Amino acid sequence: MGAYVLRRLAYGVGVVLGVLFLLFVLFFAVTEPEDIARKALGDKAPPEAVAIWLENHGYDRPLWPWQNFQENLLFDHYRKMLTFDFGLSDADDSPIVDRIKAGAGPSLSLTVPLLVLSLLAAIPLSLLVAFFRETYIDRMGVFLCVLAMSVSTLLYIIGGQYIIGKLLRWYPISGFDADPLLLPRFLALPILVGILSGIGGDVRFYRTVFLEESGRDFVRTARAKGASEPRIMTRHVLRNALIPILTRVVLAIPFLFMGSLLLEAFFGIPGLGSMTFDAIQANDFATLRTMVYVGALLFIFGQVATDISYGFVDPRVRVE
Amino acid sequence: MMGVDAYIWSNLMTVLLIAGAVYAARVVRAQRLWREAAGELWRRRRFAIVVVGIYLGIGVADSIAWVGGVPEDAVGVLPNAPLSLIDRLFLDTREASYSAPLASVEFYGGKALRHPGSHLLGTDILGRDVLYMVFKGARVALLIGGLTSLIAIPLALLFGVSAGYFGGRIDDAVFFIISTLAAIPGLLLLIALIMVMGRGTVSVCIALAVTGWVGFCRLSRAETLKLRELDYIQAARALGVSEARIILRHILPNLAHLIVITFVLTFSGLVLSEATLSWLGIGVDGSWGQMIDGARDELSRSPIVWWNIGAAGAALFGLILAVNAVGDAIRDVLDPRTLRGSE
Amino acid sequence: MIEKRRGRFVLSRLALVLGLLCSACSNDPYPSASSGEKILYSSFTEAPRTLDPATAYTTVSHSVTGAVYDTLLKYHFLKRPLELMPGLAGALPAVEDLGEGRSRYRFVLREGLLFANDDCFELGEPGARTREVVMGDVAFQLMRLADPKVGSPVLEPFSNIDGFQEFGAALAERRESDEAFAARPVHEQYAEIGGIRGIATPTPYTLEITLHRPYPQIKYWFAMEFSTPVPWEAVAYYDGQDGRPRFDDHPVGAGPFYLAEYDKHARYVLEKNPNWYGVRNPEWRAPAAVFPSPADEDDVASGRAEYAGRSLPLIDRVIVVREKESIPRFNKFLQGYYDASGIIKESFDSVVIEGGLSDEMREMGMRLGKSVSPDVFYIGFNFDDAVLGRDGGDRSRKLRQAMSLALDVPEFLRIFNNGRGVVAQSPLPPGIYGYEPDYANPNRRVDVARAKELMVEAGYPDGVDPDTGEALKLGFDTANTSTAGLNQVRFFTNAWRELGIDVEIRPTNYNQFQEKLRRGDYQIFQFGWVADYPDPENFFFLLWSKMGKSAAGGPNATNFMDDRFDELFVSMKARENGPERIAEIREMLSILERERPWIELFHREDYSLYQGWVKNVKPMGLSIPTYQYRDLDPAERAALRAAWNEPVLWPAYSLVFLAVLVVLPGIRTYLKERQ
Amino acid sequence: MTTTSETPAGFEPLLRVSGLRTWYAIRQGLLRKTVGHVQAATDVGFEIAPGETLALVGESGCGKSTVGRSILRLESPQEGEVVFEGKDLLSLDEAALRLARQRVQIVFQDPMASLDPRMRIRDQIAEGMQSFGIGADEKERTERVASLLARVQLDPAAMDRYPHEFSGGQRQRICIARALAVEPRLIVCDESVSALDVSIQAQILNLLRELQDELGLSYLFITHDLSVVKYLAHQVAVMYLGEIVEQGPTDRIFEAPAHPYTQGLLAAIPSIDPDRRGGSPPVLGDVPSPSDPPAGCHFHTRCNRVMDRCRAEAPPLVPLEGGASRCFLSSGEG
Amino acid sequence: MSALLEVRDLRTAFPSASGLLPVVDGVSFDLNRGEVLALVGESGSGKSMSALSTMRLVPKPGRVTEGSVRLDGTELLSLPVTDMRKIRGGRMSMIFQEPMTCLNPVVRVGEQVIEAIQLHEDVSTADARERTRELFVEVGIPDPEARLDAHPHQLSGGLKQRVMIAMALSTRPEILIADEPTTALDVTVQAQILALLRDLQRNRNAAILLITHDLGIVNELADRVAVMYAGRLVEVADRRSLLSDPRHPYTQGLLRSIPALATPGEALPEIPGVVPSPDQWPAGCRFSTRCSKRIERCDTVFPHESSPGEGRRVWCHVEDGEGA
Repeated sequence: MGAYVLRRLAYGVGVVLGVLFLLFVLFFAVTEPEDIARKALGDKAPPEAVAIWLENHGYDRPLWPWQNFQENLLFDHYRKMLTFDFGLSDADDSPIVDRIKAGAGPSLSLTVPLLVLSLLAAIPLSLLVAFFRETYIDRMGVFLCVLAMSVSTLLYIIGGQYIIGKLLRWYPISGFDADPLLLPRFLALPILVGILSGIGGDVRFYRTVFLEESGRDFVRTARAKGASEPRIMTRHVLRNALIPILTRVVLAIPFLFMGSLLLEAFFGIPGLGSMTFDAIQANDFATLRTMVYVGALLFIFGQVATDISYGFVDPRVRVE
Repeated sequence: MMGVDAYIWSNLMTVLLIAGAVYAARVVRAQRLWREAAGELWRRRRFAIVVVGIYLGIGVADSIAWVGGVPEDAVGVLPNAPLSLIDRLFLDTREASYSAPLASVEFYGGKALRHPGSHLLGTDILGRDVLYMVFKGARVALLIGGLTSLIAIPLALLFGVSAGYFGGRIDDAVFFIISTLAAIPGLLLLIALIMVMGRGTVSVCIALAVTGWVGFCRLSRAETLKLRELDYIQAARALGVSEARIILRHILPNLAHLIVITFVLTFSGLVLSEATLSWLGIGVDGSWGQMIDGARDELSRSPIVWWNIGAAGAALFGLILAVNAVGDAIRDVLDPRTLRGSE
Repeated sequence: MIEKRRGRFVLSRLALVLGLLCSACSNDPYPSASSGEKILYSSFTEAPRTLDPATAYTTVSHSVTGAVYDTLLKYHFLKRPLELMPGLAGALPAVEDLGEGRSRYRFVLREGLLFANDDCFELGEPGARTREVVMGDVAFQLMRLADPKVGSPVLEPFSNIDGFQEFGAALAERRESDEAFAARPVHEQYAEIGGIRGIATPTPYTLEITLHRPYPQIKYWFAMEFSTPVPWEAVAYYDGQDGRPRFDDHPVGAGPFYLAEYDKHARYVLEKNPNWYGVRNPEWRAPAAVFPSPADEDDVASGRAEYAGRSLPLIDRVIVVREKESIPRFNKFLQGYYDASGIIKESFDSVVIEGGLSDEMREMGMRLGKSVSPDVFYIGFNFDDAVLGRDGGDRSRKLRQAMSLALDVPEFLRIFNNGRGVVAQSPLPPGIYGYEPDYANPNRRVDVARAKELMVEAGYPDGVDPDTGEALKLGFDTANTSTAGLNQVRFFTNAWRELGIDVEIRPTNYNQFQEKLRRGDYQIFQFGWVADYPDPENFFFLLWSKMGKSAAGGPNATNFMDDRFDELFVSMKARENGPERIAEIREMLSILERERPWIELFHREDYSLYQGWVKNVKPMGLSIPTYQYRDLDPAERAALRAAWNEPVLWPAYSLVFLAVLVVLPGIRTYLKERQ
Repeated sequence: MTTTSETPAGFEPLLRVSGLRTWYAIRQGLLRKTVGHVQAATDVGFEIAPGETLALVGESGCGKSTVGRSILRLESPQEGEVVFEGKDLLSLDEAALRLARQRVQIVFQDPMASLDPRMRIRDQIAEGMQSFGIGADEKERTERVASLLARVQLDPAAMDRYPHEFSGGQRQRICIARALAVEPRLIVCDESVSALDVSIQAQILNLLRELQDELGLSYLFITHDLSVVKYLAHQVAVMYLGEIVEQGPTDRIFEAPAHPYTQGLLAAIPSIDPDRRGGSPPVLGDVPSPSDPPAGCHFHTRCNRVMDRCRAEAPPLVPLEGGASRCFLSSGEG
Repeated sequence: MSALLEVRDLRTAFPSASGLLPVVDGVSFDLNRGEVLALVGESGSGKSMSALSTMRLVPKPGRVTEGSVRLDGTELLSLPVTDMRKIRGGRMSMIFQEPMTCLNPVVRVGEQVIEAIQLHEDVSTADARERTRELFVEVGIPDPEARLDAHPHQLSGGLKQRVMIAMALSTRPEILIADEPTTALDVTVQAQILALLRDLQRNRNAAILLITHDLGIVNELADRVAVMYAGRLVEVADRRSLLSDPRHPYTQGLLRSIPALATPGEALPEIPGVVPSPDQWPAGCRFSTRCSKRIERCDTVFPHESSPGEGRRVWCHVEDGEGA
């Protein structure tokens, strides 16, 4: 088990290095740091200020090790990213780490309940639909799923804000406050919208998984034992369906991360997604690069964690 | 695009695509398995197929353009501008919004954002006919889904199949590339690529292809790994069939159903992602996503301006729903389990 | 049995979630406990880049720095056009002509002013929470402006101060050569270099500024935070080390408010500064610390006159929340959660009818504020371009004139700006010296027929380029790639299409656009300029050849070069307002009329909505916050908010009902089937 | 190894396998170090004369299929020789191997998995001909396909159908036709009749026998079902955990099995003689893992005649009359 | 005395494009207490579906369309679902062909047996576990204490089948339905399992409905045999008389085509043709398309049941004629 975890981690590290190289090519080799400086400092900034800015941000060095082995951006990029020294934002010179720290809380307060509630909504619904397979509930459920999947997330957000926020006045249209009394009311609408926009795909996927699992021989065995249908669904089918569910949930982690980009930006939640959105708007490459990196790290970590947790969920996965 | 000759490229591409479609139709007709699947599909989802067909028809009609044949007194139309079939349908001498068959109000003459007036679906903030814009958007949507797939699928197949079939170093390399690309959250990668490549239809398609490539490559690799171990591949090797021929004649045809299913299902995903990109200001010109993004602010006008966003949203929704419905049916129809027969 | 327990567990979970949702069912974004304090709620869109008064140069930054830092001079709150009056200085500066274009300005500071309480003052004197403001703090800030490391964007105007540039150069040189020096706190470095030659503080309360060339506009800069007193302690203390914030994010000033809370990406809170002289010494009746007397009828009509003579500030706290999207912002304003809002164009029709408020808004007690901002939006031609620029001579001139005549700006404003805005005839907006309301630019009206004639004269009949036999092809570069932005550009290209010119829109991202500007690889572009101070010089310099983009990397992106214009500009710049200045301005405008480096589009007109409970709103145009003049009625606010925000709950009930309706028959059929 | 009585002395066997070893590495740890092997086949050797059938018998996991695939180099054996018509197949390069494969064909167990579900059967049968240049043109090949189908007792008109339109037995006939299409000398039948019903199995067995008589084919008949062996095979080799434990002429194996495992295997077949039923199971326990076979004689954990020596020492292959046995008892040393 | 399980005229069908396709088409048999009845047939004969139909476990969308299944006089097909659940795994239990897929792979095997016990009896987990351990001993699982906590993939096929048997016996059922219990196992293991089943049946005096295609297994285990072909019974007899004196041409063919019985050197007697699929079932005798003794009537009329001897039933025109 130990060796397996180690190997999995080692591969994860390899992927991280690969991601970093890709980022380097995208953000350094292809873009001009001077443009970023100009954008950050404004048109009125004198050339000296630009030069100082470039120096402060470390963009005044050559790109590749063969140009200058001691001082080059490639090694620097790797060194800084791997030590989580993300440097300063290109847009406002604030340390990116501080913003990540400040943004993680709001982001998590949105994405974690969103993930959990999505699962809590999607899994029982899909169990229900799978349980009523071949009845009109099933057919209607699938049709509603396809319907729900065919609507753009944008429309969900716009519609949610307009109908629930403006017309019905249930929740604030947007905003955020970490105060535990106020937090639920700010999060209610984005979470509702988030669940709604994802539930179609989720239910359809889980339904397929459950149907597949409920066609297996051991389900017939359980039935022959005299287990009731709900018990079969929850104890036997659900437990075996955990692997595809787990995989999807992990895949959903970066999706949450970017899904929250839309939600956070639209609903004014000052989280990581919002931060990414700001970075896009402000051409803040340093922050964007960091966010991509952090997103990738989260994903890789999640993947490694899933692979390892497979061993707990599924005894068949031989964790040598 | 290529400056002056953009419309020629578009024509060429359309002709090529139509030729490709005709060829595909012939292949389907020639092979009984495919023919039966197509028949079954038509039986199950007649309505959805017709809807997709209408969108396709609009897209094609908007892709074939030529210069000339414009009345001398047409306002606001450059004499040498290439106009597509759709443009010509909406061309009228009385106004520049080309929305003549359905409108009598002048371009900037009346108030913008009027509904319904003499425009069937009203006008937008520039006084353009919304129906016309919806029609124009069909081509963009098809282009996003189609062009992206045309870029992504062959590449994914090339990498995925060779990784799965030959294994070893090739597989390791491809798998590493896949893992690396997959590790980056898709939307962020998209944004980064577009920010670096610059805005534009082609670069959006390429960025979408790069991000969409991963899943498809992974899928074809996994499926090839499975197929490669099957007895009939072993039998073909025992029969002295060359590796290239095994891939072409045995692996690819058995991936075909996956290609079709994935193509149809990713198509809708791509069109929806473009809407998101439009909101971020890096979408494709003239897309429904841009229409929605541009019109979303109009919702707070009073009286509410709903037809603009409604039309774009409905057009998008109609296409995606139809494609999803067809995709669902295709998945059932092409299920290889039906070919496994009764044992 | 196990199943039942599980079922109960799930049910209780469900009830918990539902309960949470219901308890959260309120759209009030603020904590409910609202004391009798006067709190103003406002919003901002983009995070401020910096709060350092030496570099802050955006409206959002100024909304904080303007409240936290006070300046030697202030603008009169009610008088229009804007008029300077004494602020921290007891009087307007005395000017002394030293000959050879040199002049000396003498400012006198009030005595007994204090900075806001802050930890940083420990550095100067252990245990101190504040200290007195002296002119040395202004001098220190002026030296910071000159410091290349600070990177102030306003070096150019202050370079008129004798020895300003030399100080910066000496500083940079010394730092380069002496590492020990570079490591010392900046105020010690400045002292070591010996300060700026043209700045002297003969007493702690006097400041003498010597200009080595005429620049009467310098006084305006003393009404801006660039020249505010800054305590060296704050700069030294807030260095971003050991958990201390950076000075960028922690302003310490002598203004009416202090920054009590600051999360630049989410919200900030301004609190009344007890150390401000208006609060501490109301008996001074200092002009900038009491509410001014009414200046026009509107001040009387709107009740502002009643406030005359009251001590400032009138409110206790300002809470400003980030709101990126305009729709939610406006909707929350309509729900009463913001006290003021700009009117987004989409809601304009419902809010403003024929220049006044709609009945609905009036019923809600809203008020409307209007002001023309000192700015200009324009389309520019690149004079380095072969087709459009100076090399094309008369032909290009006619082409530019034709293109100028084709644009219907009122229509543009109607479509994109709800008709808000003043059609620009020249670069000068209303309220700026030299603006003449009657002036009509002959090449700035809409005259498509004349434009077509000019096209023929220019050698492009019907827009056809004789060289190619096809429509003349031009390119319009824009970095605003939003849908709305592209629509606006499309408006222009459609208009030019009437002339037969095929203008291609080239959307680029900001970087590519900058790159294009630097390379000179562009033909037509669109820009806007917002004035720093109310003087024509601040507009004309945008066309001064010394500011040329290709020549000097300056803001003159047209690369316009006209010797007579330059000559007039230099002379006009140095002159005090008067008939000669007007004459020079008129001649400059006539050159622009003919040469058309710009197609002037419009000057923005800001309409703002205010809740009925907000008093004393009179926008000043320049980004000068006026929180200290604002007043409000919290009780009225609380009552109206409650009335406006009753949630509509019946759809929730009907949804639940519907769900039951759908699921029940399904369960029934299933159970039947099982039997 | 040994020549059979049917084969005239001095006649070169069609296939001679000797010392064949095919092990799969088990990799573990951070650096994917090889920590052990699945010992699928160890030191396997046998001969097949022209026109003869050798049955390779054993329970699942004994390595019999690996041996079959190794002969065609569908697996990569580490050691040994597979001499077919005088050439060592294991040392051939790709091109030569391709040519050699024309003479050796394989028929698999699962008739569905061994046919491409998306190819008409005419194309599948013609594919091998095409790759070996049999048949001048399309038409000739089609004719040949038709005659092959007729030969395996299928309607030639069915050649345009797809595999899923046939029953299991018919699919197996198609597989045989496909193998026959390239005119092989040896067909490896890898559990070719195990998945079929008794009545169908009989048909296929008869077909295989007829083909052998007619075309002089040799079979390597891999199976776990001893009753089939008796009907078809001339020679039998019994495998247990990667090793051949006994080998000999079919009659001798059935009448006088020498190895305890062979004895147990025979006794375990349920009899259909109504007068003979019951009796205790002849071999107890399960087959040990091939990645960790027991020391000494691999069979000692389940053998009812186990001796101390068996646990420590691996018995050699002892020649017997017309064959060999890997047991101390056979050498009379017990 | 009436039979423990009476199946009468059972019909099970699956919907298809061309309407309901029967897979079991009018099957009747009795299973007496303490008796082993073998249901024999090739694949597609409907023997497994018949067994599943008695337990009401026909996979969707198939369903029992007609007939009656009585357990001790209680009609099972119309029993409420909750009552039927008590019978499944209680009075009747079942073991299947593929022990590797029939056990839930993520649940420890002991737990699965304990679940079966607790579903029917209100016993504590500790008691159920103890009983499971005893059952494991009884079915011959070595080291039962450790095996209780094993996951299915850690057990060999033979052990898994033993666990399945333990699970099926855990509630002391009156009827055990064994659907091809040894098909997936090796010969040596098959012999062990057959011996085990035989011992258990003797010790517990349970009735077994054995589904198999292998006449050897029939001989090893069964008391009576019912031969099925294409959804119908063709012959029912006691073991000895069926094996030594088969009456129906299909049974005869089946016996003859066993290679072990063949004379070496001679062609194996085969049944020509293939089992017809349900949509191609002939109107008359189902076997008529492959029968060597076919007469004209066979094509159109399905033969009646005839009783050529005590406890024997044959459905064949030719046999009927001969017997008459």
